[in-house]
Amino acid sequence: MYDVVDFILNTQLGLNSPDWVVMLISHLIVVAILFAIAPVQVLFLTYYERRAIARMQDRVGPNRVGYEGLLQPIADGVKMFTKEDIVPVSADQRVHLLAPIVTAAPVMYMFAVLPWGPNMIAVDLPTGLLFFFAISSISTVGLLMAGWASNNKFALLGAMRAVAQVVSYEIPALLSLLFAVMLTGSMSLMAIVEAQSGLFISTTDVPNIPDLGLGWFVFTPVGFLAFVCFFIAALAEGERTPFDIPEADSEIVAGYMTEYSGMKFALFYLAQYILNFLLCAITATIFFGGWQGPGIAWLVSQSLSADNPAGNPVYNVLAGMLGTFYLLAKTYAFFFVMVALRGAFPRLRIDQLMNFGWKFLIPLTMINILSAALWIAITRWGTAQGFGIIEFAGEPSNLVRWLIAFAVTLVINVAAYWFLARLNIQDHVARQAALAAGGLAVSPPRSA
Amino acid sequence: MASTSPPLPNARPSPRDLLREQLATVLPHALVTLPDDLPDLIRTADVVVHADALPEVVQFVIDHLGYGLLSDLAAVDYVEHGLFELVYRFYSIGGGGDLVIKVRVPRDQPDVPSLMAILPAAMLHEREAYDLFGIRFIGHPNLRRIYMWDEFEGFPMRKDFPKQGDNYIGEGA
Amino acid sequence: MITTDELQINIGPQHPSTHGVFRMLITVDGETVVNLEPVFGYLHRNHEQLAEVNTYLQNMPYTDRLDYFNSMANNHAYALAVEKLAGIEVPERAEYIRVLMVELTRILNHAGAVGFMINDMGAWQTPLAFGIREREKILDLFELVSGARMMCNYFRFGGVVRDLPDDFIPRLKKLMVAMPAYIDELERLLRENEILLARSEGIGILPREVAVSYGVTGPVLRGSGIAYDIRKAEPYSIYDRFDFDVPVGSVGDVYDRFLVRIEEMRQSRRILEQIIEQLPDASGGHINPKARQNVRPPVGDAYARIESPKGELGFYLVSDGSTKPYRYKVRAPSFINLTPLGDMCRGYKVADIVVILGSIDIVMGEVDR
Amino acid sequence: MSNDTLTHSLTFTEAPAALTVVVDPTPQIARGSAVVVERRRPKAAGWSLLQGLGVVVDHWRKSFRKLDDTTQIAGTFTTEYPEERLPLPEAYRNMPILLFDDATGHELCTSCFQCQRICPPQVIHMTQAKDPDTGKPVPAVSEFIIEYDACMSCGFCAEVCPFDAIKMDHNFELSTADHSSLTVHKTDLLRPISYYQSIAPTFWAEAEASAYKKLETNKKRRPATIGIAPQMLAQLKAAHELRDDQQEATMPTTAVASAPAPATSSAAPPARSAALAASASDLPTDKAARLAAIRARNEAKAAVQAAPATASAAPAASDGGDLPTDKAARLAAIRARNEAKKAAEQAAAAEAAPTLATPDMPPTDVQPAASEQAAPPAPTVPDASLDEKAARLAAIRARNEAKKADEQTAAAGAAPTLATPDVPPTDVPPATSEQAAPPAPAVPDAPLDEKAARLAAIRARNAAKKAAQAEGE
Amino acid sequence: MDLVVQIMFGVTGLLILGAALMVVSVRNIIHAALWLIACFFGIAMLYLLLHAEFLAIVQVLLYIGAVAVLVLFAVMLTRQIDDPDEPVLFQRWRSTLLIAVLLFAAVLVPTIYTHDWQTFTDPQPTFAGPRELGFAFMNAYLLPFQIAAVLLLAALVGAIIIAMEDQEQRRVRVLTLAEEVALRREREPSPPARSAHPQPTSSSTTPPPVPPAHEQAGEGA
Repeated sequence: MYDVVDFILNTQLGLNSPDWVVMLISHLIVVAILFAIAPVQVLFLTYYERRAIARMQDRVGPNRVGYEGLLQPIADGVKMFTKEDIVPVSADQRVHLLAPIVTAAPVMYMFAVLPWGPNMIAVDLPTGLLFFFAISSISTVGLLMAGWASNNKFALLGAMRAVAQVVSYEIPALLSLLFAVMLTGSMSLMAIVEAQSGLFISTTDVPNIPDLGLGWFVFTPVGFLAFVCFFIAALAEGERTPFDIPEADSEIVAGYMTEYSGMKFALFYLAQYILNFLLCAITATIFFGGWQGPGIAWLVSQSLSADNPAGNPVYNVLAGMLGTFYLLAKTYAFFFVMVALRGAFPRLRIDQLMNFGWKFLIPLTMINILSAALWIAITRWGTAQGFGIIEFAGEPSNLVRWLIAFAVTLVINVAAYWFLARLNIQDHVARQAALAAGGLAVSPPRSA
Repeated sequence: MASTSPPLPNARPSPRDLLREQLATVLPHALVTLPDDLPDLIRTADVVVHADALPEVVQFVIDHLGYGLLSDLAAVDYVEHGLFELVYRFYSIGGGGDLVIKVRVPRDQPDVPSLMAILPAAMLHEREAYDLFGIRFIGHPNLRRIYMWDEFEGFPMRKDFPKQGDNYIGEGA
Repeated sequence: MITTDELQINIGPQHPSTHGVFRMLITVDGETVVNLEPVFGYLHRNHEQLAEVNTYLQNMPYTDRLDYFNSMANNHAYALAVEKLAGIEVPERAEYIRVLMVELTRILNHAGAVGFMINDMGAWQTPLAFGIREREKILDLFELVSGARMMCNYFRFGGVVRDLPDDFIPRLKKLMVAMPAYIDELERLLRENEILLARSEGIGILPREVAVSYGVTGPVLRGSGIAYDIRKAEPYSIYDRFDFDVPVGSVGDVYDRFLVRIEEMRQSRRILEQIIEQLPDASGGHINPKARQNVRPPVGDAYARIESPKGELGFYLVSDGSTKPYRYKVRAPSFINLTPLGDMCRGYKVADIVVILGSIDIVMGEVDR
Repeated sequence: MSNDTLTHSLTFTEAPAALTVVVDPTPQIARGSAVVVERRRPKAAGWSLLQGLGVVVDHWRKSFRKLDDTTQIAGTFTTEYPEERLPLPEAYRNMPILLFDDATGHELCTSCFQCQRICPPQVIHMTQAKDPDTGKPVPAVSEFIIEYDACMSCGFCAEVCPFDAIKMDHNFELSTADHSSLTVHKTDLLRPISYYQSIAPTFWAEAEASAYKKLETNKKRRPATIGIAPQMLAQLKAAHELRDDQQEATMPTTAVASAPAPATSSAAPPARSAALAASASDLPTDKAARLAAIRARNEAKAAVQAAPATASAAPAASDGGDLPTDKAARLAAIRARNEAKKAAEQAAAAEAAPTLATPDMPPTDVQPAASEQAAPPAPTVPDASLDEKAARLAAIRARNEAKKADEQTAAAGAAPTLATPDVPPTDVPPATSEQAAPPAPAVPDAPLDEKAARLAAIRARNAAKKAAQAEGE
Repeated sequence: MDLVVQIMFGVTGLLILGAALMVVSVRNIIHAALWLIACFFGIAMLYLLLHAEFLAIVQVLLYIGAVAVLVLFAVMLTRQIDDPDEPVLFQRWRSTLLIAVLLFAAVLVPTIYTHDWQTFTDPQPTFAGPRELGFAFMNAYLLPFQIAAVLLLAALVGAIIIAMEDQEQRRVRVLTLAEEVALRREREPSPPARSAHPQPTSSSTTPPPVPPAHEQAGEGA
């Protein structure tokens, strides 16, 4: 955006504006676009989910408001706005009011570091990935505030569950993303996306691979396992089925949202959907190349930039559009998976969720970090870095190194998955054997 | 659980006769002999036992006749004859017809020993009979109203309960 | 050191998963249920006393409203009771039609029960939607014969209201094609699902030894491993003419009840197949005995019971020789199956109790009467 | 054990021999066995989850086809209600309605109190009509109230009614903000027989003969205007005014308000029947039959065009506002037809179509004598006039024409196939021609001659259809 | 540019001070915890002003996302959250204040005197990036880092010990129905009075009424 604004203001119009004016204008434009479009299309996400899940259940879904019900989210919004705002008498009024704000505001910040296309990012923070999750952790405070301020047992229970769940699953989420930081050596989301050019093999590993924007991390065993782990953790963070325990309507009514109505409720709802959208987007960004895709590289090479002052700004716009399209397409595909999961599965119990997180997911992500380290060692390092094992048979080409790394990490990850799954299933098998044997479901009390 | 075993029930004497016969030998004091000149409505061919002996009889029925499924407990208010009749209906898991034990208690003092000590199945049945008929089950751990609210006065299924008007609603209403 | 307090929580009477206005007063220690007391009566309408001021026939539509999922089964039990009391014979074809309707009812009830149970586990409506889809097809058939989808009021003493319309059997045959596909798909979706296993295995166990003493019947009892099915144990109507198996569980937990229900749908379909095969023509007698509007049974009492989809549904009638029952008592399976609820939930988590309740499959119309 | 009264303790070791009869409590199962359900384990970790996901996604994929095939389990089965409606089965019961005879307006109810007695929630209330002169009760009802708000739609009233006077309506869109409007009085309960016939043709066909017979007996016991549907009374009055000034003849407002509900539901059958008649008439190769059919169709079309849109949209309402003379004409026509039928039966005509025979249908071979026989009952209608006679004449003439065509068809030895590809057999209600009748003549301000012409057209069409059917057979 | 930074610093400082004051002065301890979060947030902003983005983000992630949430969590579980009878300041607050001020001064005064107030150096952008922090932890500050780690471990162990229930006092967890039946089966393998029954599957093994939900450990043995 900076380049384009600079081009228009200084080159085309010849205003000779100072640097900071260009920066301010470009930032303002980006922020305006983000805040105008992002919530609206997140609003559309609710419609998307309802239609998709209806289709999965042989229904039609909302199709009355507007063409095929496209205006349904607007109608919902109007309904929310016009609803009475009820605050329980015994609620803590100020905290009750603040809670939805504290929940919803941070998720909007998360858009700041999301790369939409080549050079299309509001702020390319060097610590973007960390920022993303740090900011999202503020939302949990909002949930706690909501649960506590409502002065309702269900709300408090829901808030407790939400916080316990989000805090627990932040660990596997961050651990599974660590591999990308290790592989790219940067926490900037832009750098992570740019590292995923190539064709099934990232150009960072094998530089002479043709760049079709398909060198996604998910094609490596490390990336794939991390993707699976991260997506599961993201489901828990976004409170999606089968981890929608904090708002398990069949148990605790609506969790921390029980005592909210009207626009405050809508804010929670909006925050949740924005978070879900962003989690899908970050999944797409880190594992599926974000805006990377066929054609981007060529468009970028034709476009105007500091390196290529002869480029045509039209290509900037085209590259941006295509990149945004790729990102959104991937994001919506992941959201579809989320919806399908919601359609298919019951939810876990809170203790089962914790067991799964701590006993299965975290060990798995830890092993994955080991795999990632091995990957780097095998593909990049040599005797110079003190890791000469790979060079025992001379100077292997990058491709051979990549293949070896692929095989090694594949074996490690599959073994890890198999081992951990087996551990968990053994538990299950023992339980079932006990059940079948005599009906004594659980071991007798410990003290007896 | 083979499919080949023949159906049992029809070959045997009816459960009612069996029970009467057995009770006559084992628990003769439990049986009530009804006079012959009872009005039609309360004349019955089923086994009627003394309220006091009910737990014994039920224990016997469960242990020695195999009728362990307490299916139903119906209270009937024979207001003109001044008595409540409790119809305990047992079934055998082995199949076959019902085994009915009837207990008759005077309307003015409807006390019956609870079966909760023997069969947890009696819990809701007895609470229901208490709530709607006011039959007191001695020994029931939680004999409270089940359908009507706790402040309700009177027992709505009794025949002499007013069918109209709202003055029977307790203070809580 | 750190001590925890017990907390009392009301689940219900207005709660998404209490299947109506039902309240469970639970005492929890942390998330573990220490005690649970069911509280009823929010839907009580003194059905039994209402019946005492109505004639025998007038009570028929009220039985629809007991377990509004299975109005046909309720009709059947009541008709059987009155027929037993008054000594009324039922023509052959009417018997077949009755059994046909009740078995359809069983399928639709179990489709709904399984769906609602999975819903209570937190599935977002999908198994339920699939069940409701099949249920709709069956309800269409009910509407075709009786004129109403849920409150069928189809049975009469000594027969049914009217004969099957011409397009009933073809439509039923179509449905018979869809049914196994539906059941297979449901199994594919859920039977081995690890989340479902985690939520249902070993949860809410009602051990075999004590199941009978709690007086439970129906799928709950069979899930505990006791093959007690009134259709087999004391065959009524014409159930002794059909081949079908009685599915039983081995452990008695929620999962077993779920499996038993699924298998019962298959067995009901088997019965339906046999009915279609054997259905006699209309020559066996007039199936709508209009003349029996004013039944006046002799003095006496009668109890008739059927294997309703939820368990043993019985009607105890005492006649004083008039056109109105002197005493009318419903032995409601939903109600009696709640007897062990408190004990079954003890020791499990709060999230489990809604599942256990769902696995019992209650309808408040029947519980509160 | 808590009861202290228990004094006797059991010692079973001394039990007599009889006690060995212990029932074996293992469940006995005949014709089948107890099967223990299999508790499966997942084959591999996560595999069953993917399988479940596959089921759901498969449904999503298949949901883009719209289905109503009940053998399928995947697809969109949704009927989008206000626009699309499921066909209601004949047996469908919603709220009770009362029937009256289309032609004369006589109510079928005789106030026998059967329904009031059987009604479980006791929402039916009626008052028996009294002869104003003698004060004696007559077999008619002066007021009839059903509390729709408390009615439980059990259908007992319709079931017990010995006169087929009370039937269950199919209209289920009863929601209203006005609670008091759900206490429905006789005027609003009354529907013409033709309406019920349109919603439940076979049911009515079963009941028709006895119902008309009983109605005839009852009519004799009713004095003058008692037991005539109020909307018909209003019509009669309106007809008198009309005769004075035809231009100002408008539909009585009461009648409009009386029966608005069934309008939409009964609007369909006539159009459909016309189409059916048309399509059926396309089949025969015989030119005469086709000509007659085309002519009839054209006439019918003209009649429909003549009808104002509003009136044709609300046939039931306009039924109420029917012109008496027209009624009379129709009545005459019906009478004539009935007579003709009798005659036909006596004649034992070979061409009568037995498979589709319903009491409504004029037999294919109407003897010329039959129409003459039809004349005598006509004078019983009080308001018979010249116009009406003309109409009747036209009707008879049209029918005769059609009959000729029919005879020609028969002579030609039509193809005996039953195949009518355009018309599924179940879709052809036997009484379509009758259904077609009410809306067309219902136009209030159409001149009488036009009425007559239209009536003739309808008759012609019916006859043409008959011919087509006869030929089909 | 400097002016903007100064203004922002002032605002942030006010926020931090105000929030800190509220933490110690509000009655409702939940509110106190929420003010604490505001205070943490202000400190994160200070880091940002110093171009220490990484530190700022870590501050948010750890102090707000984890520490403060845990504090809130713990506080919410306590029984008395808002007691109007309790005075905000306890009785010897003057002496306490004095000690606090003295301690604060003991830290602040030497800092003020040793600091070179004349030079304002714009910190490098990589002043506290992840790489620098990592090197610092692993080189210069290795010992403090390790000590802190051991301290945290000790805290962890302590928390587990506190959370563990006393073995003697511990309530046996509630028995489920199945466990209860199994236990009963163990205790009385074959009921003697009912040995006449051939089938173990019979309904004759009806249990005594349901025992109380809680069984003490002593009873269980």
